Amino acid sequence: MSIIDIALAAIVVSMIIATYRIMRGPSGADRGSGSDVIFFGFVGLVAILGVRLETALLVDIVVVCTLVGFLAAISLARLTAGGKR
Amino acid sequence: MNSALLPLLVAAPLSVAGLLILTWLPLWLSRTLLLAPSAVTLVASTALLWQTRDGSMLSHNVALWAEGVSIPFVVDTFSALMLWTTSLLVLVCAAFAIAVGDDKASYFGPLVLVLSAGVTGALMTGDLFNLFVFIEVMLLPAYGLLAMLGSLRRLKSGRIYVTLNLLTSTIFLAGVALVYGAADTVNLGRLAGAAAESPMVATGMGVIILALSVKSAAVPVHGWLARTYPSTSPAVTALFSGLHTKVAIYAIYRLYAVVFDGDATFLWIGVVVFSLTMLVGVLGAVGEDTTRSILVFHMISQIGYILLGVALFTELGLMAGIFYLIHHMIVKASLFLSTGAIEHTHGTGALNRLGGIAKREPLLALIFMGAALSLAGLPPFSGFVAKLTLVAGAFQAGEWVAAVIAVAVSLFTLMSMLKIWGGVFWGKEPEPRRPVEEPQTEGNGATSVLVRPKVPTVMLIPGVVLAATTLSIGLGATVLLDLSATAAANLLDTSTYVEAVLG
Amino acid sequence: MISGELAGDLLMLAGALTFLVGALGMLRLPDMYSRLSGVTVSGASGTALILIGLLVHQPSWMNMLKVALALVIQLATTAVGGSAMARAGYLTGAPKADSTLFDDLVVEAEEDTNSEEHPGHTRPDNDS
Amino acid sequence: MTLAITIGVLVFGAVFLMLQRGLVRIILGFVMLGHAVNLMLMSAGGTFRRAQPLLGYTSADTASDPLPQAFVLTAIVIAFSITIYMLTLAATGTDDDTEDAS
Amino acid sequence: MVLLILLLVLAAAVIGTPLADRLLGRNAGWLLAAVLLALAGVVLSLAPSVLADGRSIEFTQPWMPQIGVELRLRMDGVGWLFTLLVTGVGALIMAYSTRYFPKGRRLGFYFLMTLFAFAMTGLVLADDVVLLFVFWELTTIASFYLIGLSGPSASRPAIRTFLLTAMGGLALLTAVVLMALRVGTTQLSVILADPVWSQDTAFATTVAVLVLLAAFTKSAQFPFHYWLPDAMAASTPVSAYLHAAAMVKAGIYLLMRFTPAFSDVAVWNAALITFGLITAVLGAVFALQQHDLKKLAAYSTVSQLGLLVAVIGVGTEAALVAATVHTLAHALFKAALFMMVGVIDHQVGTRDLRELGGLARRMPVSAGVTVLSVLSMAGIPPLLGFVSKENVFKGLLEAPGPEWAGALAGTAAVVASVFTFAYSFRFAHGTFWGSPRGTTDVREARTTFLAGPAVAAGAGLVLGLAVPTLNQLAERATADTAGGDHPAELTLWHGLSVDLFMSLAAIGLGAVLVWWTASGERLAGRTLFPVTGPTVFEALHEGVIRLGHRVGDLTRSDSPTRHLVVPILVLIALTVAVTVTGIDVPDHFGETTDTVDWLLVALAVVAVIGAVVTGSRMAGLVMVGIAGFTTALWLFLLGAYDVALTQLVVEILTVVIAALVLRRLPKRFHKVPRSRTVLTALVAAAAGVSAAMGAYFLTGRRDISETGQYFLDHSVEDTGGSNVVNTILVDYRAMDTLGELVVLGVAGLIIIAVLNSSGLLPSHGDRRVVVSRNSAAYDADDNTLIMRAVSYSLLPLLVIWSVYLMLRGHNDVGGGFIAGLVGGAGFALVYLAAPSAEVARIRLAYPMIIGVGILVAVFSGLLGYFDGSFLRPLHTELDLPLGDYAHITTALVFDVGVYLGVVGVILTALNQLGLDESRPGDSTLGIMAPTPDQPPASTPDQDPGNHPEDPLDVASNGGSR
Amino acid sequence: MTVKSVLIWILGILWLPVYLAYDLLVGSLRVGWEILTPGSQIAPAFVEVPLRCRTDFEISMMANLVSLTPGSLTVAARHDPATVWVHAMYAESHSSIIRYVHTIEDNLLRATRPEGIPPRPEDLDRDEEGQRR
Ligand code: NA
Ligand code: NA
Repeated sequence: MSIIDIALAAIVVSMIIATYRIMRGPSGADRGSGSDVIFFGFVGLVAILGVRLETALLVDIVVVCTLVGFLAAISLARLTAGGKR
Repeated sequence: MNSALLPLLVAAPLSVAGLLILTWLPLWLSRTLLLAPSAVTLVASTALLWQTRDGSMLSHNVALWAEGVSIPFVVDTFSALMLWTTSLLVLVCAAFAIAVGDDKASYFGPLVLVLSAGVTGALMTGDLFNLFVFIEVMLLPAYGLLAMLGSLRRLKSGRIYVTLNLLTSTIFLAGVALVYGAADTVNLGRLAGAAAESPMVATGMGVIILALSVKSAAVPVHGWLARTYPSTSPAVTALFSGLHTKVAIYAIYRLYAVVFDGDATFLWIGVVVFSLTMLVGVLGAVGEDTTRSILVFHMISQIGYILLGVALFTELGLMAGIFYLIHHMIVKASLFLSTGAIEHTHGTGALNRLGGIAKREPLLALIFMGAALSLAGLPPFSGFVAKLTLVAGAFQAGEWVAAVIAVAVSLFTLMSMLKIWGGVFWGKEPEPRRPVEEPQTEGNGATSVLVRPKVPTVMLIPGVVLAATTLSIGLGATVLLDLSATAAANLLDTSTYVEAVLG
Repeated sequence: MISGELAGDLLMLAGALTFLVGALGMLRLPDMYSRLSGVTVSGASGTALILIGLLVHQPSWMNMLKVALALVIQLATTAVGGSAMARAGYLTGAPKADSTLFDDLVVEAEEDTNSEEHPGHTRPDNDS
Repeated sequence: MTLAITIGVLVFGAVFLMLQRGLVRIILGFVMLGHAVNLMLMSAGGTFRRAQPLLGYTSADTASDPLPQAFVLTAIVIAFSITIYMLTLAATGTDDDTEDAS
Repeated sequence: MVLLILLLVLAAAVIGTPLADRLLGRNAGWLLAAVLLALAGVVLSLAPSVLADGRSIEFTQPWMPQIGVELRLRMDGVGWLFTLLVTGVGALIMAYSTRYFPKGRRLGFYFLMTLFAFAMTGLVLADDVVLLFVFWELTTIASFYLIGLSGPSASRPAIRTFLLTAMGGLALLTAVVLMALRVGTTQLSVILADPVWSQDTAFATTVAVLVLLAAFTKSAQFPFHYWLPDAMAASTPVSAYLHAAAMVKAGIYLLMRFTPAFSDVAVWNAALITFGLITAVLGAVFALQQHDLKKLAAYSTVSQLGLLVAVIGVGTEAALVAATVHTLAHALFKAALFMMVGVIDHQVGTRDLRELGGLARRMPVSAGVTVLSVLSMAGIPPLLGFVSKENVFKGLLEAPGPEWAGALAGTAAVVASVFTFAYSFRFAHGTFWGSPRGTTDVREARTTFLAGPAVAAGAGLVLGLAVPTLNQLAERATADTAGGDHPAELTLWHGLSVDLFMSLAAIGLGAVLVWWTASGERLAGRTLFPVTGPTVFEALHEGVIRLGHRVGDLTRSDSPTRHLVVPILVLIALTVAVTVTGIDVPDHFGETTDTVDWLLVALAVVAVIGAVVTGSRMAGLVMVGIAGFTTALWLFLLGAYDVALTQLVVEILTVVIAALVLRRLPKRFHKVPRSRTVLTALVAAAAGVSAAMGAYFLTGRRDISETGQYFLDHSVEDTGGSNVVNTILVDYRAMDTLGELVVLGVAGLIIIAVLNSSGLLPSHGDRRVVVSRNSAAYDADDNTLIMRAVSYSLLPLLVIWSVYLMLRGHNDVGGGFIAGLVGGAGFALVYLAAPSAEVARIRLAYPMIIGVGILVAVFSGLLGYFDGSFLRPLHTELDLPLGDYAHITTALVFDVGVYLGVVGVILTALNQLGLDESRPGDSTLGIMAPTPDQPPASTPDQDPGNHPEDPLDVASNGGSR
Repeated sequence: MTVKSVLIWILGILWLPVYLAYDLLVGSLRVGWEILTPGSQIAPAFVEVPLRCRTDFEISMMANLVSLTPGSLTVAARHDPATVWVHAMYAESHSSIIRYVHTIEDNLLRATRPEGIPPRPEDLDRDEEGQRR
């Protein structure tokens, strides 16, 4: 088990913990913040997996991932407030 | 027609659709633009029928890539027949929609045009995945049309329609995946006979055929159709009935012929399922109480008849099935449009709220009854030839039970048609619940007379066209029989088709 | 380059562990607002370390530019997303920890002219 | 093996959600089903060659099958189109409830 | 040729009726009578050739050669007789009709009567089984309308009659198909002469039963006899023609026609004789019971038809002579009788025996004509009916089978005749003699009115007296049916024979019955059977409808789930079937699993469990998002970068749009019972296993596909692009991509269209803001400041990034779709950050962007025709400064179209769904729709695209439609 | 603007990321310690902090910097007068939080204002009243 694998596992565990929070709530904002962790986790996963697979063009994908996370965070916050801006 | 021009039949309606989205045009012009592409397709497909009548084919590798790599567009007698009929129906149904004002709904024109482009593409393509795409092109506008026009139930129906179709499209796609996984290709020419040789391909194709069966509303996956079609507007129902399930049926015929090479191993399943479809559909129709719901259940029943043709997979059976298919598309649309004219004029299709219309609308009654008798398979209409050949085909193939069911079901078909006839055209006119038209005031305006609405002549024209078509197909059956026979021959021996796809 | 790769790996590991610590905050911290601080640990510190590790693995000027871009977006996401979520929670009455000392955002009852339309902190947002 | 398991798991979730009450859950089910089928298309192309089919980076002998990838790309966009339309339907009428109150 | 002319003249008459009716009104009947009379003359002129010389006239014209069906006509003796009946009696009735109806136009009646005459003539002349069937059904259809012409009260009887006779028609169709397939031709005369009937008893029996079913329904044999009295709702001319002389004889014709084939089939003989005689007796008894003259005549017809059927069933030469002559006799006296019923009804205003009596003095001619027909019916010499009845007795005595069969048959016939005598007496006596009842203000009918019945009745007398003239006909008809050369010896008197005594017995006992029942009065109105035909029919009909309703109930659900589960179950069944069958699959090709994969499996499991378990909509959405991201990672691992990126962006846009929708819905999902959850989980598990098995066993077991390798090897050379996936999308399979673009664009359009027609839900109360408006956290303008600043700085970045992705897509990760999605994401960002929906509303005509996108894509496809095909990319090398060059291809133009389409749709979704509350002027369906069943969008006087109920429409559609 | 102030400004721009990294590190360690060790020293509060920021960009940057630091979080913001409401996990007192935020603000304004930064309000207070609180 390499260093990278441990890192991967750590992130996946983090995501599972976040899942617990999303499921548990209790408030919508809790679910939202849990989701943020999930999305950040994906950014991390893509980065680490890319290194592990030694793939090119990785950074491009990471950039898109971060963008995507931003959108998700904002729209879930909006949803939490019932659409209130 | 030059085969390189085949893609234009798809491109033309799409570009007109784009134009209609883009610009605001005077009503007459946008209506003309709505009708023009299908008129062009009608003319083109007549030419194609002429070119392919001897069993030859037109094919074109779109974008001219290598064979097996390009998406092939192929037209043989069968697809030309379908092109002809579908474009006629689009033309007629769109005309009806214009007559009743449906075309003023948001984006009606572009949606219908895209729908017709999808149908055209699906009928011509020789590539499984491209078929999936064109089916989606055909479905997306349908999702909207179903949910934006019609009765109060249209939203609920819209939900059923979209989910069910999405499920089956997804299943179709899964089938494409399995076929590609097993057979290396999604090109129909390369897939020829693959399912007959490889059980893996057969399984994948089985999934695809299953999806197409759901889309064509075979029993037991028919409920969605009965539940959704009656709640949109009559013009849309007519359009859908002529296009959607029929493209699925066409695909079943084509795929079973080409990829299974008519493998007899699985035919019994079809015979059983489609016989049940005939029976369940017609019983459902008998039990319904509004014009359109009766007609919609019939459709299911008739789909059983049509598909029985491919399940027989004999020369006579295939010919009968194809003949039945064309006949059914025309007659069914005619019925939807003639009852639709009543629905639009009287505001309801409920049998117990209508009556005595034959006396006031003799022409309408004539159109309806012509189509209704045709549907029930009575001479001298096209339905008779269709039923006769199919029953003969079933007996010839030794499928006694299916043949007897086919015969018996037509009695129930007649029964439910008479239910409409007795409820809508004969019988007493119900008392109007509210003034149905502005009261005629005379002199001092003290007396007001309730005037029953009259179906505007313009709403009758589409039905007349189609009823005349079914009568002429019945009387001059030989032309369509010839074409069906050619189409059937091409399905029985697919070598020409395969050559065309790969050529 | 071997040491570079090792450095990258270690940076990534550090990032991942930091990420894990922040995520554990989701379990350990008492209210939504505190937990959002945990999220920041993961989203900002953890992810930043991983991204830097990535750059160390695949060093190039172009990548540096892109990683910088990714970092900026990531940090903005963490910050803006955290703020937005905190405010959304506040607006909908997400429960505050019992130990909360004071709240400058609460307006006095007499100032609250629209109290009938928007009844203050009466509806805890508890939908589970 | 792993891909097949993922597909199975996703289909389980998809079908479970599709058979629930309420259009939103059904839609979510469909989104998952779409993922499963897309993965199945990828699986059909084979998973033993996993290099990107970008010939600037990979040789044509090791790159993965690009055709299923093109299929999946198309399928994703089509599924997305239908999904947003279904979401629209969920926000019309009275509620997204798909069943009569029981 | 003469046969074709016969039919063509009739067809011309059919087509000409509208004109005749317009010009002559009810007097059009004279013209039609003349035509029919002329045709009858033609038929008579054929007598020497057909009857004397024993020739058959034939005619053939191709019709549907593909299935061997031709227009074959043939006239032999039987055909001659029936053609004569149809045209002759038809002429009389047409003439009669001119005075039966009040003045005015009678288009429907004349049209249908002529059509019927045409159909009936075609039926008896057809020498092709398919043609025969066509005409058979045409008579049914004409009958249906003719009955229905009588108004609302006739509609049920018409429908009942139609359905019953149509059922027989279907039996005939089946028989036709079986015969044609077995014998290999549809030519009737060839089929009848085929040896198969004697060789294959089972086949012969099957077809015989089918044919007799058809004949029984058409000729009103027990237990189908009831339709005939039921059909008396029709007007009298119709009854006289269809229900006495012609249509009901179609069954008799059919039986006679098929006698050559089935005369040796035991079931055929037995069924015909048994059911015929039962019908004869029952009909006669019922006839005696009637008060209504027309019903009496109808039951009498039933009874007489029974005798005919029975005697045909005997099948001997003598029997068939009897059948031939009795057919003629019955047509004459019954048509006359029906017409007289009409005369009486017309002149007196009633046809109820209880209100009639003593009319002989006022209507002497009518009385005379009636008596002539009644005597023939009762079998009194010297009328034709006497001769024919006696021949029937004689024929029946020859019934095949055991010794007693003939005696029994004869006795039954005598019993029927006893009742026949009695009701005949009742008819004439009750009307014209006895005590005068009801109105006394009755006058004799006009001569023109009486001409028809008088001729028919008179013919019965003349032919009775000159009965030997019919010998030739009888001989020829017998030769056509029973075969052989049987000399017919028709005469009024042929000595003291058994049949004479039977006749005498019938008359004598009949007189006794008259006396005993007070000429039927005592029997009239009594219920002999617990049920009547129509009630049984209606009960069955109702039963079928109820069954149908049940069948409909199986799928009568608005819940998508009920419909979705079925295909899933079928798919599971398919898996089970394939598994049970077991198919051989090759081993997996290469290494298919990487250890990292398991990580993704774990994530998928977590996401799925979460999505399945949670009751919170938001959590559900996020869980599905996780599944989507896991999928993206999978794609990433499998080397599908383009796809992974697309998946990522699509996933997030799905979440964004779903969030816009979810806020309009309750926080929690709807609850379902636990039992359902368990069931659902089982189905889902089965489906999951099926899918996994499919993926495991059926994929990944071959090398890279030939096609796939082709793309890898040729894409650079073919298209100049090194991003192979992109070259497939925009070059090789651009047709797919065009379709995909259209799908996406249409999704945008239908979102607008549906919302225009149905409105959008307002935000749901579940998510109400609970903080005071005065709180610093409340104000939107201030608090969106942070987001705004960030979004506005990210937007240009995203736009540049997206254009970069598009431009490089042909060679590197990117392409129109991804680029469009990224650009769209940028707009989404700005949209979400805006302080209010009004500010956020993106002031671009987004549906127009969709339209432009589609047009650009199609246009770039059309450019391909310069190189020979639609969507063929054109290439050029563009010289750039510094010695560089750029490879320009129209595929890029195509990608621009794609880009525009994608952006347009995302803008559409955001703007349509993102409004803070439901749009002003929007309303939920219930308020908007004026009345149920009326399509709201089809109000005729509405401008296109301008929906008055939606003032925001123009804006929300981006100013166009 | 003098050369010196421009130099200070450029230094400020360069310093900001370093300061951010430092703040991030410290905050992360503090929150991480809180998470990983049993017991709780959390004393949260919502604090209103008046700002010297003028532009939307400055306010937004400010709010984001606060949020980025683990342990503090911007819950609400106001444009005029520029104010942020901060949720702080360790709020010993009102003023400590305000001072903490103002320190961040100093570092931000050094990067955004070539002309130099205005004094903190609490320092202004001292100047006016002549004594330290
Ligand atoms: Na997707
Ligand atoms: Na923070």
